[in-house]
Parts: sequence; C-alpha cells; structure tokens
Amino acid sequence: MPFQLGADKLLGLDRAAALVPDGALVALGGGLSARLPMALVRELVRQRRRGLHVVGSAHGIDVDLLVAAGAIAVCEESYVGFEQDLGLAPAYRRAAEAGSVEVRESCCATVLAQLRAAECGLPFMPVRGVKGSDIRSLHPEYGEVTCPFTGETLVAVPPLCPDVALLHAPLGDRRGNLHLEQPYVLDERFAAASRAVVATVDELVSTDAVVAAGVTVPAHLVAAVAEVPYGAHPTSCYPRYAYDRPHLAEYVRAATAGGADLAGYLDRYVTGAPTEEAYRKVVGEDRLAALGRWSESTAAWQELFA
Amino acid sequence: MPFQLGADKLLGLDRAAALVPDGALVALGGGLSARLPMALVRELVRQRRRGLHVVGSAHGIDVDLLVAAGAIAVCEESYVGFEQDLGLAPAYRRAAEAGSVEVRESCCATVLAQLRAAECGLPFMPVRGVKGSDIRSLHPEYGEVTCPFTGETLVAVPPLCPDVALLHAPLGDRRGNLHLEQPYVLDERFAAASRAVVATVDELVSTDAVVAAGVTVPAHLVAAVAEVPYGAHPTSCYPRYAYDRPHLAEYVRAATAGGADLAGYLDRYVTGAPTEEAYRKVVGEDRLAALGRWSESTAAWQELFA
Amino acid sequence: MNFSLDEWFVVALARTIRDREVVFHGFGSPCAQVAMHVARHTHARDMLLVEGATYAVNPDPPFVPPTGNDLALQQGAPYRMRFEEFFDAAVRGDVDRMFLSGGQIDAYGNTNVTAIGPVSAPKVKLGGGGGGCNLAATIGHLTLWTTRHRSGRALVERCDFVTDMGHRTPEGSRAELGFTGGGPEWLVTELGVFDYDAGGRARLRQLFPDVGVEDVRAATGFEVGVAPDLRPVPPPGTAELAVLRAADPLGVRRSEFSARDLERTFTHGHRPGCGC
Amino acid sequence: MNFSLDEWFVVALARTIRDREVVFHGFGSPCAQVAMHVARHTHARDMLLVEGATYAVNPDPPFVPPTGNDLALQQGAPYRMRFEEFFDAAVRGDVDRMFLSGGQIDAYGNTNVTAIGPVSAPKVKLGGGGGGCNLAATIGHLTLWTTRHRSGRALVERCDFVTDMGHRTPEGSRAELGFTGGGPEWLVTELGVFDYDAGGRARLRQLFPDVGVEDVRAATGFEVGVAPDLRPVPPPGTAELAVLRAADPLGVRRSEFSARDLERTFTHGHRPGCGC
Repeated sequence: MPFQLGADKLLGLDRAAALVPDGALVALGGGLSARLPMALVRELVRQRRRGLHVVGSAHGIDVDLLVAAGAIAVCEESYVGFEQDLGLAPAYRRAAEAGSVEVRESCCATVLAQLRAAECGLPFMPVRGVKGSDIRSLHPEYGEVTCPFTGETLVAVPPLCPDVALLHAPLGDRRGNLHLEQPYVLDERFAAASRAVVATVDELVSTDAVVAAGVTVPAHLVAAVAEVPYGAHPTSCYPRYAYDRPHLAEYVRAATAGGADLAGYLDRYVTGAPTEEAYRKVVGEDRLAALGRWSESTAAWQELFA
Repeated sequence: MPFQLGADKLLGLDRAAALVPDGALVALGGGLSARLPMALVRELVRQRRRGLHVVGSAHGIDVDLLVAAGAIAVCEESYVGFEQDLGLAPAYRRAAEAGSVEVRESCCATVLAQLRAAECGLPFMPVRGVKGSDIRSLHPEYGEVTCPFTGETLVAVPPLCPDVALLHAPLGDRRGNLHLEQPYVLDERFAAASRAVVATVDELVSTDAVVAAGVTVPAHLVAAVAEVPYGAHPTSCYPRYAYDRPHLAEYVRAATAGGADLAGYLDRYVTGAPTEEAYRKVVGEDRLAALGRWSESTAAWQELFA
Repeated sequence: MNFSLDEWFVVALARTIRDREVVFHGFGSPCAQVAMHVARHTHARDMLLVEGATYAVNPDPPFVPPTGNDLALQQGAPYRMRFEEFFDAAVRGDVDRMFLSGGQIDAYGNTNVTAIGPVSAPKVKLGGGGGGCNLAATIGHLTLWTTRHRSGRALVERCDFVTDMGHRTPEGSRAELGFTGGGPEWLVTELGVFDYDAGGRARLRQLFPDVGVEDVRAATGFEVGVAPDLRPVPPPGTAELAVLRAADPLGVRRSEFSARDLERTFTHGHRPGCGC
Repeated sequence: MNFSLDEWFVVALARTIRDREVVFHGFGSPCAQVAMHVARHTHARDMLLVEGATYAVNPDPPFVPPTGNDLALQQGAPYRMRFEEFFDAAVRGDVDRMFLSGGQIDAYGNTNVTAIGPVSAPKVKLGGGGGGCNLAATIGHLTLWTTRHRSGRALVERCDFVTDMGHRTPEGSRAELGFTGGGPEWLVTELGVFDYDAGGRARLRQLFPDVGVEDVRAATGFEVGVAPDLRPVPPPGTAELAVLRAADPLGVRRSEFSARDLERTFTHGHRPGCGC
C-alpha cells in the first residue's frame, strides 16, 4: 500500500536495494533457510546500510549477516538461528549479548496480528496469548483492551507497517507480479501491510508465464523487481534449488570465530564480490547447478543434505 | 471447526441436508447467481426445514426460494436480489414487507470481520465503518471499543460462528477436500468459522484429482459431502456450467405473481421433484448440457445470456 | 454522429474517473461497469479496474453479462483478488473511487438501498447494500448515479434509511465520525451532473441538452443549488462510443433506463469543446 | 532387539500423541518431527499431522532434512495450510497438541528459548520462541522435551525468561489468565518421563533403565516429585523402530543428543508389557 500502478518496475539490484534507506523498518520474506532475500541482503551490506529495524517470523543467515555487517539496530524477529542442525546465530548472539543490537524478540502470531491491523486499516488488534510470557516485557508499545461483550481483558497490539518488505520469488514479471511456492510464510501479509515491496526473482518472465504459474503477490503491491539468478542462495528457492547446507556451515563457522574469519567470509562473498555475478562465480556455477539436482532422485536430494 | 478427521464423509443429499436442524444459523456459500448451494437449498425445502437464520454476502435465488418455502425466520445477508437484470427478490421482499421474515441486513465487510473474529478465536473485532449507517440500528448486538493507542472509538462486532456452512464445489473427494474456482467469495472464511461444513460437488473424484486441481477447502474443515451433478443450477458453477438466466427469469415471474404460480414452481421443481435426479429431468438434460457450452465460443456464451 | 442517452450517460460516468485511480463498482451496476471499461480504454489507461463481484483486476471481458459474478468478467485478468483482499485494501484506503447508486439519494449524498418507508415494515424492501456501509467510509471518492431522477422518488431531501453514508448524516459529518474517505464527488443522473459544495450538498453543474433547470427542480426532492458555470454535459467522443459499444454488445447498460429515456437520442457535429 | 537411546526417546515422545489428535511441532525439533511420523504410522493413524515450518498436512516425507522449512517435508501432503490458517486454527483451539522444548524448563513447565541471564544483557542469547508465546496459550496439550537434562542447566526452579507459559507464572495460573489450552501434559528427557501434578508441577513417572532417581534429582534444578507408580519407560516396539528408521535415514534426530547419550544402547527380548 498504496497500490503501485506502474507498468515497468524492473531495476538493477543496486537501485532496488537503494530503495531501503538507513534506519528503515524492514520486513524480511521467507523463513528459516528458505526463500530469504539474500541478494538484497548482500547488496545492502555492500551499500553499507545502517540502523535497520528488521521484523519477521523465523529467520537465519539473512538477519545474522546483516548483524555481522553492522547494518541492524533493532531486531524484532520471532527467531534467528540455524535450528538444531547448525545451532545459534553467531553474529546475532554476539551482538545481543554485547548490547550492540536491540532485541525486541516477537512472536509469529503477534506479528501476524499486527500486520493484519495494518492490512485492515485498524489502529489496533486484540490477541489471545502473550499474557504470561516475558516477551511482553520487550514490547512497551503493547496495550490492553477490554472486550465489550465478555469483559475479558486482552493484549492489544498496534499495526505494523514496514517501510519496505524484501521478498524473493522464483518467477516474476517486470510489472511486479510474483509467483511463490508454499509455504508463503508472511510474504503475502508483508506485501499488503508494507509501504513498498522490493523483490528479486530468479527469473524474469512474461506476465502470461507468471499468470500460468499463479500470481501469489500481485503487481499492484510491488514497487520494484530485480532479476537475480540464485537470489536466495545459500537458502532454498524451490522448485529451482535446495538450500546450500555446506555453505551455511561455512558461514556459521566463520561467524562463530568472528574477527578475521568473519571478515574473510564477508570479503570473499559480499563486499569483495561487488555484484551478484561475482558472488555466483565465487560460489561456483557447478555448486549452484548441483543444488538444482534435488529433483533427480531421493538419493540425490539426501546427498545434498548429508 | 473443530477439525473433522474422518476418512469418508460421503453422504446422500438427504442425509447431508438433515445435518441442518430447524432454527440453525446457516451460512450460504457462493454469491449472487454463482455457485449457490441450490441442491441443498431444494432438499431443505423438501424436508420442510423451518426457522433458519441465514447469513452471507450478496445472494439471490437461494435465499428467496427458502423464504418462499417458509424456511427462513431471520435473514442477515448483505443483499438479496437478482441485480439490475431481474430486479428485486420477490418472496424476500414480500416477506420483509409483511414482517414474516426478520431482516437483519448486514454488510459484507462487517460479516467478514465477524467471521475473522471466530476464525481467530477472538471475542470481538473492531471495524472501521458502519458508523453513520442505519444498518447499525438493525444490529443491537454490535458494541463499541476505544483504541488503547489512538483513543478513537470504533464499532465492535461479535464473532460469527455459523452452525452449518452450505457450500457447492465443482470437484471434491470423499474425505471432503473441495476445489473451487475464484471468486471464492466468503466460502473459505465460512469453512473456518463454522461448526460444520456440508458440501455438494458436481463430481466426486479421487483425492489426487482434487489435489491436482488445487484444494481450496481442506478435508479437515468439511463434515459431509454429497455428489450432486448440476448442484448449483440454476446458478453457475464454472468451469462446468454458466447460470441459467431463463430459469431464473421463470422463477422471478412465478415468485412475483406468488400464489398458484409460486406454488406451481415449487411443485414442479422442488417438492414435486422428490430427488435431484427428478429435478434434472424436469429441467431437461439438453438444457443443462447447453449451459456447459459457454466455452465453445464467445457467441455461444453470449447467446446463453441473451 | 448519433448516440443515445444511455451511451452519453455511461460516458459521463466514465469521465468522473481520473487516470491512475483504483476504481471499483458494486454489483447490479451495469452502467458503472461499462463506464469503467470505457475509461480504462480511453483517458484512464493506467487505472486499476476492480470488477465488482469477481474482484478481477484489469480484465478484458468479451462482453458484459447481465450478472456481476460471472467468469466473463474475469477474462484476461492477470490477477483475481480474494474477497477479503479487496475489502481490506478498500478499508485501509487503497481504493480511490467507488460507483454507488441507490433507490433514494439525499442532498448530502447519503444513499438508501435497504428499504423505502419504515425499515420495520417497509413499503418497498430493496435489495441491500452489499459492502457499502463500510466501503463508503474509507474509499477515496464516490461517484453516485441514478437513472430514475425524473421519477421524483430518487433524489430526496432525506433518505428513509441511510445504508451508505454520504457527506453528513444526523450522526455527524464524515470528519466527525473519523472517516478517511472523501465521500461523494459526483452525482450523475439522466437529467444532468451534480458535484458537491463545501457544505456537502449536491449542486447542479451540467445539464443534458434536452433538459432544463426547471425539469431538474421539479424532479428533485431537495433544494437544487446551481453552479454559476452551469454548462451542457460535454458530448461523448467517437473513441468513447466505440469502446462502449464494443464492451457492451448485449446492451446490459440499457436495463437501468426507463423506456422514455431509452428513446432519447442525440446528434452532434464537430463543434469547439466537442470530445470527438 | 537392539536400539539406541535416541530411538527410544523419539518413541517415548511419539507415545504422548493420542489417535485423532491434531498435532504440531515447532522448527528446530527433529526428535518431535520424527516422533509425529512414528505415531501417525503406528498407534495414531488418524491423527492430523501439521509439519512445523511448512504447515503441510499429513505429508509422507522421503526423509527428514536438517532444516524444518524444506520441500521434502511437504511431499505427499494433500494440503498445505497458509501460515495464518495454521495460527488461526491453533489460536481458536482446533490444534490438540504441540511439541515444545527450551534451553530452560522450570517446574511448572514454563520454557525459555530467549535468553540465559538477564535479557537486557544475556549470558547466552538463544534463538527465540517462534509462535510459541501465543500457541502455548491455546493449543490443547503440550508435550515438552529436552535432551540436555543431564547438563543440570535445562531443568531449573525458575526460568531466567519465560518465553512460553506452562502451568503457572508470577502473572498467575492459566485459568487466571483466561487461557483455553491445557498446558504441559508430558515432559520427556533423556533420563525419564514426567507428567504434571494437580498443582501443575512436574512429577517423575518413568525412568530409562540405566538411570536412577538420584541421577534425576542430581540433574534437576527443582525438587523432583516422584509418582507412587514410578516405572521404567516402556520399550519401543519393532513397528515403531521400523517406521522411525525409515522416516529418518539421515539421523537428524541424533543432532539433539550429547555424544555420551548417543552411545546408550539397549537390548530386550519379548517380555510381558513389551511393545514389540
């Protein structure tokens, strides 16, 4: 919102990322290690963005990398980490423990209620839970409301209108129509509640091709779209590619060690790779192609994760 | 809600309709003259159902026929009629003017807010509009709530949990998975907010076939499903058949005349046609087949409506 | 060039749409429906057209059918909104214009589509308001219309029942009720075109050439203010008429007019200020 | 028949599921994830299984991958819920059971997945609670688990931070807060199985055979109540082990256990009360 009626929203990744100002309230699409807007994240790091306030559900390398690069001031995700497999998010954890990032940890269901308030043009939304949880102590902005029918007191949350939502999709057209595969996580809600959607797509196709695949996020909700093959790497973007577990492990090792190791990762894959073309070269086209072979057989799929 | 975990929910139309008790709060799926649950409506008339409280968005012959048969006590639709083309709903209008049906006319957006309250387990939902409209005078159950953040006073509406939602779909399986074509209107919301969903499908197919077409309403929200070809006739159920405008015109003429004409329609098409097989015979298989020819050409499609 | 009143009327409706607006019509509104397609293919090519009962975005229907919820109205649409998706967008203020009619329309643009006479025992029970009682509060601008002005029953001093709020009701003004939408901007009838003055009352701005101010006064239940620059309704352009006739081969728009008004035809040549 | 502790542990989790329940697990929970598939293919064939981060309904994954949001976990699912569709169902009370773990779990089943030490300056910043702080309020029953009981840091008298409410917090009991969900029903650890007494405190019900009550007391930060009918954990059945091994060929469940516990293996023959 408001609707974007332009017929051509195709931009280069640099100009697309430039639509995210320092200090912006940024919604990150995707979830865990799937469909995270990594090309935009890397470009924001290259452009030395600062003071971002990120919101979302359960995230991983997107938030951790932004924290590692010093781009985030406030983190309002419901989870940041690498699950049981690769463990805690090293840079996020370090920054939270050092107090260099403000942690306003939230809850998926609360974020959903806040996005719906924004989507419905309501000044607040009641929520059932939250009471009894210390999460509430991290959110002085929450209030209370009494039900006019039952007299019950519920936690009330304010609308959440991100300045920008960063989404990645396997397919899209230059008008901004995006096709996603499930789970959409919060991407549809972010698109409707945010002031602007900036998207990357693995492949730019005709409007007819997006319509044939199914339009998940319509053009009128999208402000800008950039074509970036493997734009979600090292996270997955099915049906095109599975996530790159060894790469995530490499990142977690570097970020855990910090210092020169982390600087080395950033230099090798982000700041020292001035474009996504360069990034793909460093990662290796063969490796990227291999991530697409999940569909060949269950054995091939399992091997990628072993 | 609650979820229905049975593996076989296939019933005959008579037993499916029997799940709607006298006096039930009934949500009607579809909208205007599209995908209305007409086979269930006719069966409810055959079973002499009484005292129903119907809720929905914009409806037509479904509500008018139930009113004509004396099945409805309270009508809470946002619109009942035949649009500019065939005009006011004759039986509904007559009953409303005579006071034999209680009119609690509502608004699509308010009904949506009430269904969402039910869907989210909330005891109320704030709404933006309604103030300034006399619609509010028809709803003493509405309240007010003050926003804890802005101090603004908003109308508050209670949750709407229909006892039964009656839906018609072109395709479904015996577990209750339903495929619908857009517009879904409120069918998805009804399915989640109602205590039970009773559905008819034009064709019963395998689960794989519904999955291939796309599951719109999942089995766990559906209590019963009956297979009734042309179960939405005389309204449309694309891609299978367009609406039967001449039949609607015939109904509107009979219902406007009332008395013997209306009784004649009911006898010919409903009470005198003890089953839907009989109904289809009276309507004529040729006529029904013709409604499927909309897709042959634009000319053929227009002819159906001329 | 020859054209009929119903065609001119639809073009007058179309011209209330500005380019790059997000525009919606309610169901049972063939004139508004056709007008939106006329606008989108003439002066408002970048508008976002939301088909009333299908929520299809920018469709190119092969024809306008007699019912508003038909697949024909979704043909060629790159996207179909969900019901809740449209209502949420409208309620949060992302829809710029809605076309709205009524059995009664009062001086402040309040509309009644619920009941003539007391709602508890109506003289006539009308169809109902659909989503209007919320949409009218938040959508940017409203274009009102009626094709029954001449009847004397359509434009009234006060509606028997206010289904959708205009600029002011006994409860107060839009501002006092905290509504974000601008309310009625235009009222198009088969006699002429009204806008709204600073006080929110309808004001006659344009007349069809076969109608006089006295005809309007005689047919109107409220006192008719007249704009100092009262002018004839600008005639339709050839492009507008061509799009209109192609969009509505079944002539569903004509179902809104009385037999008498359907007989009104006009001719004009190329004069200054002619749109064709 | 031979089996390892991680296998027995997962079977113990699976047995907390009743047939015809609607069951959900959070992400980063391989043991719970595998347990749900074991239950659905043995004693709870009519349960509705909602895959944690994909919201897929009753999938049959070819394998359980190391990440919770992967297409493998949607294979064979007739339906995938939307994010909001699942959360709405859970918040309105249509989900019967959720598996929940925590870096800290206290006597009342409150869990902490947010921070060890003061949240303003944590000693350890944990990952976060996902949707738990609302889900824990309304889902019918919670099965809690930890594989780090022995560490002495997992089961504590009081959580440094309560992310997800158990039976009682300083704010009050579930009833006092108006929560509709029943709260923690079981707590499964690598040492044994707890239920909850009338006061909402954890109570030891079952022990793994290589563990004694004193081991449990030594590892537990709160006073351990012991059920009068304390018994060994019933051994896994052959069917359960077969399903488990087929469902988790990559052994992702093992990532939750310490090296020491991964070495714990068991053998048993056919004795009364044996499930195999």
